[in-house]
Amino acid sequence: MVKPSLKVMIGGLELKNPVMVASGTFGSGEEYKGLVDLDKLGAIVTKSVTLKAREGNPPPRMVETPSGMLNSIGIQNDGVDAFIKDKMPFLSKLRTAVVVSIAGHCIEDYARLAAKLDKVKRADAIEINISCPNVKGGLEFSREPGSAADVVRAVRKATRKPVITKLSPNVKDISEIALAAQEAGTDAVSLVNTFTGMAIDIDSRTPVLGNIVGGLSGPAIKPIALRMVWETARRVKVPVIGMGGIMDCSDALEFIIAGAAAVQIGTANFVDPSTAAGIIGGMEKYMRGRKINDIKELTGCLKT
Amino acid sequence: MVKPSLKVMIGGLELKNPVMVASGTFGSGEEYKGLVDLDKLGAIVTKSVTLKAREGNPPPRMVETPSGMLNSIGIQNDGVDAFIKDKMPFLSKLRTAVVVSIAGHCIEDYARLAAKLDKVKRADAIEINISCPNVKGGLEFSREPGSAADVVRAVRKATRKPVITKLSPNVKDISEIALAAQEAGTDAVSLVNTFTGMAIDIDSRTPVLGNIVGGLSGPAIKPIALRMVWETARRVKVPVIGMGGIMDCSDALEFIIAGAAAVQIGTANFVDPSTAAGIIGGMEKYMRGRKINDIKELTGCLKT
Amino acid sequence: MKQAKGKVLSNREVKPGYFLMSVKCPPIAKAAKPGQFMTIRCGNSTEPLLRRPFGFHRVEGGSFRILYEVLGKGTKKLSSAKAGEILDILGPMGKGFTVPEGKKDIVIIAGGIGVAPLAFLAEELLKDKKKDVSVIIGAKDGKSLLCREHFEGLGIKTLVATDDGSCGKKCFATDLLGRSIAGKKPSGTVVYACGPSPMLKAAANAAKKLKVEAYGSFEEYIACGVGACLGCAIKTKSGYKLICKDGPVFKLEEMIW
Amino acid sequence: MKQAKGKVLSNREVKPGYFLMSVKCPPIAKAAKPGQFMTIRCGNSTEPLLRRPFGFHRVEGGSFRILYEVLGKGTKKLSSAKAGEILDILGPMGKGFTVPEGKKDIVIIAGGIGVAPLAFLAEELLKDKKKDVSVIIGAKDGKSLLCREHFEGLGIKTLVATDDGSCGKKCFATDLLGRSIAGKKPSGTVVYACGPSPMLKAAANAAKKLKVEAYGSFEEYIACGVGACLGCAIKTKSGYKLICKDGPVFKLEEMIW
Ligand SMILES: Cc1cc2nc3c(=O)[nH]c(=O)nc-3n(C[C@H](O)[C@H](O)[C@H](O)COP(=O)(O)OP(=O)(O)OC[C@H]3O[C@@H](n4cnc5c(N)ncnc54)[C@H](O)[C@@H]3O)c2cc1C
Ligand SMILES: Cc1cc2nc3c(=O)[nH]c(=O)nc-3n(C[C@H](O)[C@H](O)[C@H](O)COP(=O)(O)OP(=O)(O)OC[C@H]3O[C@@H](n4cnc5c(N)ncnc54)[C@H](O)[C@@H]3O)c2cc1C
Ligand SMILES: Cc1cc2nc3c(=O)[nH]c(=O)nc-3n(C[C@H](O)[C@H](O)[C@H](O)COP(=O)(O)O)c2cc1C
Ligand SMILES: Cc1cc2nc3c(=O)[nH]c(=O)nc-3n(C[C@H](O)[C@H](O)[C@H](O)COP(=O)(O)O)c2cc1C
Ligand code: FES
Ligand code: FES
Repeated sequence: MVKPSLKVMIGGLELKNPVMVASGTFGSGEEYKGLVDLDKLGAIVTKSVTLKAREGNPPPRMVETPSGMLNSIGIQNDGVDAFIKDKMPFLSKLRTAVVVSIAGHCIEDYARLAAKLDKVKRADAIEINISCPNVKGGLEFSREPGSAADVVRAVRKATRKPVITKLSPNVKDISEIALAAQEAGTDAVSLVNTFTGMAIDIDSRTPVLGNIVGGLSGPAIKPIALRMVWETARRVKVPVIGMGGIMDCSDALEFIIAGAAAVQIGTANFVDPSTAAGIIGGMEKYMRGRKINDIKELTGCLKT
Repeated sequence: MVKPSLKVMIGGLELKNPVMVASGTFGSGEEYKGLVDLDKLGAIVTKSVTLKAREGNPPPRMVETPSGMLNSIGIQNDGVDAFIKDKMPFLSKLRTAVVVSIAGHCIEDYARLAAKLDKVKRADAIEINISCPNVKGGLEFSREPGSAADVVRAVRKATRKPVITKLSPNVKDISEIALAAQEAGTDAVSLVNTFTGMAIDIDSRTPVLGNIVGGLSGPAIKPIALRMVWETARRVKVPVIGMGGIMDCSDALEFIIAGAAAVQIGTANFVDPSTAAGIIGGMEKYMRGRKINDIKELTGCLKT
Repeated sequence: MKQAKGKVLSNREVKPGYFLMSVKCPPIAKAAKPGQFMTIRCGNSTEPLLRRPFGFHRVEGGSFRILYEVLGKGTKKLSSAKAGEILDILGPMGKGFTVPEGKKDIVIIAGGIGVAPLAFLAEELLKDKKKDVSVIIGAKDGKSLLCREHFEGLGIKTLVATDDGSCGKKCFATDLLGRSIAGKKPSGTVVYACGPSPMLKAAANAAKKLKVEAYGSFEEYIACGVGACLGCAIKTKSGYKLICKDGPVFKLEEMIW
Repeated sequence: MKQAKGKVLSNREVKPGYFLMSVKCPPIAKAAKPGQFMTIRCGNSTEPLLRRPFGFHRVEGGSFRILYEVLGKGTKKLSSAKAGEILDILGPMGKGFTVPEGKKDIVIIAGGIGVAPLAFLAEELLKDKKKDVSVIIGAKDGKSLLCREHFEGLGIKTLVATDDGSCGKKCFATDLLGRSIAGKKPSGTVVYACGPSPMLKAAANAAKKLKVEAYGSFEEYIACGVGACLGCAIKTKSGYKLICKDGPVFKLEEMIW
């Protein structure tokens, strides 16, 4: 039997397989050098960068919850210029797609970030993290179709690179935001970012996280994330990249069958850095066992 | 030391302690007779009833997920008249508050349900389950402040009994819906109902649940539910009843410290029917250990 | 029904992937009837979250045994329980098997782990000397065939069917029903079956053709086990029924497949 | 740093609530330096989800030992691991203890389970015959005092402090620092501390007063352990630092409490 094809297209970007590692969970790739064969990955999405350096939120920044974890890192990063100077040289040598995640506090920020990265050869695509509070207004850009579309339009104007818009699940109807992003010109949508949650220490009666609230990720959220991917994939034409609690190949296939063209692995990288590699192998095995030659046949094949 | 007081008021309804069992997870109480000392509970919220009998959704109706479960029961019930005739006699003999949960498909339904229950002596309060699709329009009443308020207003007009409005977490800002319910005259809000989720069988490539999607409950959702209770309690004046993944006393206290006046126990009843009793005992112990005489001192005492 | 602590007396692998656990738990053991079940909390974390249902395999005084297949996280956890460990048990639940008036000849059909509750049923039926009990056991292969010696030790005529023919006949257990009831009066015969859903369906068809009354024990995910959550519904000709309250045993001709 | 399978050689309770586990895992054991740590996946379900961090307590050839306190679900699961079991281990991580130039006198202060990584440190330091190593161990009470015999067996002068005075002095370990360095030159002395956060703070204050250089090993929740998630940040005078990459050992005077 021929080797099944795992290739997928995300906008103009070809991935050798649909298994990407998610922003914020894989640093800039270099941290996992030696532990993970980086060239085997479908893509690396780097930790979100902002225009200026950010020191991040006060600790504690993480706490484990039942089958999940809360984090409130606060997009700690050295700023986009330092990123391009310090991190891109390593990333540029990889034989895997490099997706750079950007985050801002106003539309201008996003536009300038995209313009800077547009000139960076091996920034193969840009993922827009719109789950950031808008300094003008307070609410996250991701919460309303209008503000989400504004960000996408600004980025779209600033770059010709494939643009992926990453959606927040803290909304009434995520597929509406996805549609707005599609109309504003995104090449793909990725979902979900983390759910806002909290934990309280009953002895001190204080929040466990220094930032009070944090983002919930991990297997706990998988059923909700999967439903959101299914709802979104039925409504949009652009490729959907699914994530949220994927721990193994079976989880990844659920997202693909629900309609995802590709998946991202987040929290599972912490649990076992070999997760992504295991999923890629598992997908091939699943396809061989069922005589499926092309992973694209699986996307959205859910029988309802 | 004096025995700490666990009494709380929900609208005009006094509960001997703040630990209620949640709608849909405790039938009409009788199912747990002999297993649980029902008179010890703060209140029993009965399975949602509708005007007419409903046969419920096709099986499978449940599946376990990481630290949670999905259900798609579909509000199977024999209709409100049968409920009053068959279930209320047993409930009426209990020395615990009986909260009857109602669900409808149009505003009219809710008003008529409330009017019928208004005449039932031991229906001590009414909980409005607004997480049902509106036949006119499709979207759940709980998803928009306007439609939620419409339901509350109709129920408020139809009864003088304490009214609790139960909110869905599948919204952008749950505290906004709570505010709308408060303005429409609810005596309290309870949150959260389940998160819509799904699971897929990768062998058959079909949804695991007969209804495709179901509601996620259990410890997996606790961090999100807790955050929503905290956000809501800071904005509304009416008492907030917190729930979502409470498994033990420590979980229950987190909700109370976050701002809940009372809590409801749902999925945990399945895991261990003695959960509610254990929580009541645990609360007393916690209060004694810290010389807190009244549980009301704990509500919303989170230091941020 | 009671919630009680049970003490593990022993727990060992009897066939690859199949465990037999003996538990001392008088309040529940003493009340158990064949076909009823219990739920056990497997571990005390949130994974697995829900209790797991098991049939009573054998009951002696204040103890019972469960025979179980290690399938997923719950049964895996259970398989590591050591003698002396305390389990949280809820039961007995459900209605169990009832023997209709005037039935003398009884045929028990077991598929795979479905044999578990049928051993208890057979033992109870044998107490009535007027009854004639025979058994058909089906399994994937000889290695995973369960309880044959047990039934034979009780003096019960036992037929065996395996998928690969490595033991007994190479066919499905239900294919042997005709042979098993040959010479018996259909109206005086009743069939009890437990096994995977396709086997129950085949049993229903075979029983219908042979005109014998037949009952089967069904499975669905169980949450509350007490009829409160309505999660374990199964479709029958008279609407949805609850596995945990109305079942797990149903008349096969009542079911919608 | 490597991800490797380790084989449990032994795992037993050495004091109530404290376990000592010996693991064979050459790729990680051979690379380990005192003060570094590893993360272990405790079980393979989603509860607990994240790996748990442990220091190297002793290292011999291709094996290491961890000394751990059973606190919650991860350590509880670990405590049930039997000899022969295979663990998924990632390490060694972090920077560990460094001995500054010109320091001859070394005082090790351990609080509770904080003693775990200090035993390895002491053994390594003793290899340099010119160094003078002394130890102060603090514990809740005599029953939970760890490693005293081990340090004394190495010929190290060991002072003991317990909260209840049931063993050694009734005081905090850090209260004995003055006594321990009496007669030593502050500029030639270095202190290494590991224990609960209040103890590290007390050590920082004591060392400052006595004008000796001091290092401590810190804790935070660990997710990735490789510097990728930025979750293990801790506040220092030069901004946030990562426990897993920049630490877990930091100069005490650098910390913001
Ligand atoms: C009334 C009743 C009596 C039972 N008696 C016995 C018995 O005596 N011995 C025995 O070995 N088993 C018995 N079972 C089945 C047993 O409960 C399941 O095998 C067990 O719950 C699996 O748990 P797990 O955590 O190991 O597997 P999981 O990780 O939960 O699942 C493993 C696989 O089994 C499937 N599965 C799990 N539970 C069920 C279920 N309730 N119905 C259908 N499919 C399921 C899942 O879909 C999955 O494919 C009984 C079930 C019922 C409803
Ligand atoms: C670098 C490093 C080295 C360590 N070395 C050792 C060692 O050698 N021996 C040893 O026994 N322990 C060591 N620890 C601590 C150990 O990792 C925790 O005790 C363990 O993770 C607890 O896991 P659990 O699942 O049993 O407890 P949990 O259920 O996770 O928690 C139990 C309690 O411990 C607290 N807690 C858990 N983990 C941490 C943490 N990382 N930081 C602060 N508080 C925490 C929780 O808040 C909770 O109150 C080390 C920690 C770090 C960061
Ligand atoms: C520690 C941590 C940091 C994260 N940082 C970012 C980030 O900088 N930008 C972003 O878009 N998403 C970030 N995420 C979200 C993940 O990329 C992913 O959307 C989310 O965790 C859900 O997937 P998972 O359940 O597989 O982890 C972060 C998640 C975690 C756990
Ligand atoms: C099986 C099941 C059935 C439920 N049925 C109802 C219902 O009829 N009406 C309602 O308002 N909520 C219903 N719920 C939601 C619960 O009352 C509760 O809001 C939710 O499960 C979250 O709490 P938990 O995590 O403690 O279970 C149901 C939940 C479950 C698990
Ligand atoms: S399992 Fe709850 S009704 Fe049957
Ligand atoms: S644990 Fe991830 S950066 Fe330290």
